[in-house]
Amino acid sequence: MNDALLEVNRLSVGYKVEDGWLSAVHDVSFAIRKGEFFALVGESGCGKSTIASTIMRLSLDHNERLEGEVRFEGHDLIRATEPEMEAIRGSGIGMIFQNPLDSLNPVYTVGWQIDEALRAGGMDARSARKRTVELMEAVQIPDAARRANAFPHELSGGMRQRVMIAMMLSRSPRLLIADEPTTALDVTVEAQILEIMKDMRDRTGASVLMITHNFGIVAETADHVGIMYAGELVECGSVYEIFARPSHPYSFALLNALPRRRKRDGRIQTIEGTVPRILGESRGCRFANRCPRAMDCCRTEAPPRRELGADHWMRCHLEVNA
Amino acid sequence: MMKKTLRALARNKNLLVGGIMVLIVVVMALFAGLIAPYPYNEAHLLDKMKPPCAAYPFGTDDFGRDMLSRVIYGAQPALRVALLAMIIEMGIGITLGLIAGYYGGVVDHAVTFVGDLTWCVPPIVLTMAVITMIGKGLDNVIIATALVSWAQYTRIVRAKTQALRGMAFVETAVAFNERDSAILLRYILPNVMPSIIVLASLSIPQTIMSTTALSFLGMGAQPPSPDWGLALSASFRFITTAPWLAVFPGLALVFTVFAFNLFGEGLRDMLDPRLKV
Amino acid sequence: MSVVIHTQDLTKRFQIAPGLFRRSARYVNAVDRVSLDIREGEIVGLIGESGSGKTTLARVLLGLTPATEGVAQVNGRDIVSVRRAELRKMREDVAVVFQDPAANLNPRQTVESSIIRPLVIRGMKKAEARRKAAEALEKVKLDASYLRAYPHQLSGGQQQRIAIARAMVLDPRIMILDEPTSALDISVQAQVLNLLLDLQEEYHLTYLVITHDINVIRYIADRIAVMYMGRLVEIGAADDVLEHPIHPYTINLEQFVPALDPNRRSDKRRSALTEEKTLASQRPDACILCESCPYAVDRCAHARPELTEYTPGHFAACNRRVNEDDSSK
Amino acid sequence: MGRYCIKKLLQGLLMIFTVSVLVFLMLHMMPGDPVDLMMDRKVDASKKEAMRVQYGFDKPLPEQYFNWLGGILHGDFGTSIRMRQPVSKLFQARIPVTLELCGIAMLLELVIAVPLGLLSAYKKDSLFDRIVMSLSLFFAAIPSFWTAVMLILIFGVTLKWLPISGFGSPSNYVLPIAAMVMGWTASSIRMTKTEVLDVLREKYVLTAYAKGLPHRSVMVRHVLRNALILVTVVVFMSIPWLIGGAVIIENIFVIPGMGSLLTQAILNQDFAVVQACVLLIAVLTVICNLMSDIITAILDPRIRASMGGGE
Repeated sequence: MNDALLEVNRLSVGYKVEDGWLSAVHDVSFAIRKGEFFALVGESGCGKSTIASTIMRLSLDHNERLEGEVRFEGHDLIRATEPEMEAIRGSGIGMIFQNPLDSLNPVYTVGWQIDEALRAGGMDARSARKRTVELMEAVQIPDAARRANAFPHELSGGMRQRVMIAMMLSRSPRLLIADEPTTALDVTVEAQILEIMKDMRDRTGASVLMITHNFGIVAETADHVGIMYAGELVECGSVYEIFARPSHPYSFALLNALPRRRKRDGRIQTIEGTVPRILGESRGCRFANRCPRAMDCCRTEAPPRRELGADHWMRCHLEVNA
Repeated sequence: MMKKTLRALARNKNLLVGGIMVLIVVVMALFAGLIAPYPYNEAHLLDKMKPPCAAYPFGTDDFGRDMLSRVIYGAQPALRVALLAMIIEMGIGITLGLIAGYYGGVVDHAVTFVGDLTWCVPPIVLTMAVITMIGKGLDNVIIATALVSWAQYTRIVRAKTQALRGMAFVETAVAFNERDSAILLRYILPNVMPSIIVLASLSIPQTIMSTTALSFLGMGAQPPSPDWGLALSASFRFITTAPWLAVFPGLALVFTVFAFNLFGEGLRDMLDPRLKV
Repeated sequence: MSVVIHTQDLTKRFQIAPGLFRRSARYVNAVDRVSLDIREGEIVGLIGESGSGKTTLARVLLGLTPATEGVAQVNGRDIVSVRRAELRKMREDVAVVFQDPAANLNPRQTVESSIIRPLVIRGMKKAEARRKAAEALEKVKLDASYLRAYPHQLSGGQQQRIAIARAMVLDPRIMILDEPTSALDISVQAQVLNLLLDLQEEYHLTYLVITHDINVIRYIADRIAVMYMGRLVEIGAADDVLEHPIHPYTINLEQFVPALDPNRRSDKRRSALTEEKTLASQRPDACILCESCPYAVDRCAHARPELTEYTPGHFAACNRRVNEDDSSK
Repeated sequence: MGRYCIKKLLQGLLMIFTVSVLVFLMLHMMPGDPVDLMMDRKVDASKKEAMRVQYGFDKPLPEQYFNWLGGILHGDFGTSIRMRQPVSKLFQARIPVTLELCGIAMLLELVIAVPLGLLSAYKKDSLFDRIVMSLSLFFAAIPSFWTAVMLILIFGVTLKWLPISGFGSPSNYVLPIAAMVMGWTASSIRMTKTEVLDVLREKYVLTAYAKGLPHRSVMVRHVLRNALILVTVVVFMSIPWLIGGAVIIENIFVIPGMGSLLTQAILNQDFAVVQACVLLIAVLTVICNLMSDIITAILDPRIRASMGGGE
């Protein structure tokens, strides 16, 4: 894995809560190659957003516990100092968030906010504005020179998200993290935003880490997919493999719960039960209480990693059938 | 359930300490007759202007009245004012807030305008203006304070009501034929209540401070009431000779205000964690 | 099959810019002359993007907001020329479930008091109402222990089931479901959708399901109505609308929905037919798409297209008959 | 922006107009004859009738109101019956005193409260924060009149460092201003901290970090800049309270300002003075609110958009 841009190794994140340590992410490992579009999918509370903010070291709470390592171009971000992180954020890794209205400062024009990122990279004010307009044009904002002087509330949701992308691309990061970037947007706008992100990946060769709960977005954009459940990465593989051969019982159930058919073709599957809330150390497989194929060992022993093919693996006690 | 409440209480030190302090003030007011060594207006003519000593721990005033007893009895007017003013303010403020927030339109504009009127003169000045019209005295101070301060309840109740009116559970209730009065009382009011409680607990100390100030200026409680503000005002001319007369009623006042402030902060942390400071 | 919801040129107008005088105020039609019939026992999916007026239409049908003009009848009762008593009667046949599970229930009421409240309003005895509440909970596959819980103690899926139970308790004939699963996780969404389908079949209910999610619509709807900027642009049997869309907007919309299959990924560059528009740009005498539509003809700019039947039961409001070749993607 | 200012100005004028009507009606809403209320002793009927004509009480109310208002607009606030002087003359001497007091107090409050509130929010849960928060909670509980009494007791009576009453030399200012500022500064510190903490939780602060800004730029350009909007509101909102505080403080320290004038007038039922004082203070408060609204609008483009009307 020499061409890995980002390597997450045995990452665990715990939060201090009233009654102990809440295990938000547990023993997660994956890697993102240069130029790859990697999607991390899962239902709410599975820890996918925690991974994103941990990579950026953007947690503002001081009640968290980090274990493992996150290597970005060889540097371990978990052990990086704040000034080191400042050097990596923006120019090494950029990040866009779910709600583009909250994510932009309401009192500055959008152009100013992109300028600011450029100036932080050492550009002077005049060339920064020129570059800002170019960037805004690159994300297909019509009439960019004029829109640069608009305040965030004067733009539509889709335009705001484009501004966010332009801002985060301004210093040509090698990795762009997108945390549910289109959840608040309409489908047509969503498609356009995704198109812009793919286009940007093709042009700049940057990698993308997409955090989402929407399998439509995964199918549309991702090269590689990781499926998370209750803080653990349960299956990981190429997008074609995952959709064609979902092997972990959770992935399998989840993909069959998608409303892909019509009602006259029969009911879609459901997953009964609820996600456990895990405090402290957990033993066994976290999906065991809902798994239709659970065995005794699932409740006591951590599931081993099973290789399912090139670049496709899962964490499960089930034997791999050929 | 009980255990959980206790644990929450143990974590929320403001609420616990503030609560105990408030309780002390309430006990002082309710059982003043049992706790105080003397009746508050019993004059010991031979013991005028005694500094604090064993017989009179807080000293005596120019009539020879025991200051400790007067300070304890002083909790009564303070709490009475705070409570009555609060009840009147809430009655006016919540009713208008619910109506303005729920119905909107002209009613809303009118209520908001009248509310804004009460903000455009400093509360103490406005209270004084009202007192000019209705006369001096503690009861009039209560009425004047309430007439001046109801708008803070209206403001918060109105805003919350507006937000709740559009919530799915309220709309659903309208869709299954719930009547307006039931919507306001069963759906909206209970959800506004936490904010009202927090506001009340934070406005009680303000009321106590401003009413004692009015008594201090001679517009509120009249002699021989044991009111702390009045006591401070009466003792002011003896400040060089008998400073204890000014110290103890003031301390009692500060203790009470501090108690309610602390308690209110604690309540706010518990009911509205977002505002935690 | 009898028609249970009937609207004819139903319009809801809102004021957007306050004017000092009535004349200078500006208005938009959030619902713009919508004519729609929903028959007993069918599931109609109403699809549209934000600002399409789909939720406003639902609110008008529920009597939560008065219509400006046009006809709207529910079970034959007129709700536009409102008489309060009439409205109250109409509401007894219609139940509603909104999107946000947490907001659907009064946080200060137990599940039981939430469910029995509609019955108590109708004058049912408390004891009998309680019995019916327990039954309703059974219908949504929750056990009776949840009756004493408060909403915040429940998961999103459970909250939504209870909202459905409360809707079911009055034995309604019609249910209006406004984005009933949009806020739920995939696995929970599946549970709720299946539950809704089971209930519909068992009690022969009529559903109007409002959503922006084509996948959900495809799964549950018998007929699909498409709204855009306040207007109903296409309506027809689900298969017709999905397989052979007629209106350019529908075609465009379906192109943009991500396929749940990486092999059907559309790698070709797609141009947007619709920039994000606000209702303020509405023009009364033109097609709403006239500026961006690739099929636009001269008429489109000065004649508002009316709903026309293309194939039996499949209507669209377009000035130009689109070729079958163009529409099949 | 222009439309927004005009709208706010009109609202303010309507407010002042309503207050003036209410202040005018004060005298007439009281039970009894206004002439009786205005005189300190009983006068005979014919003299009363003469006074009724002299003060215009025989005219219809609206006419009386406009005469009164017209007088005020020309600087004629009526005559103080107790002090037998034109109210405007009393004002001339007293307004500067109160303005001076309040101005210095506000400046001090700003200089102390805003930095302390910011630091407390920034260093949340540190020792510094805990000390500042405990002290401010304590000081917020002390009514200004008792602070004044205690300051007099300590610095005036016991230590004899400072004069306890009168007005004129700079040393006369120290105690009154200290008494005025303490309680309000304490509350303002807490309010400032709450506002800054709110901003720190905003998503755009994360964005600012994510685009690679150094910590200091994030704090100055995104946190401070946005907290400033809310702090402005806090500061302007405290002006009416400072004026209210001045009323009490002026009485204790025997300072010849508006506050002591008002108190005396109320205790003596000197209506012309009460009316003029209340009206003047109301106008001042409305102006403060107006300025606060305009400054917030300058600082926050969202307000300009939402209140300006139109798209």
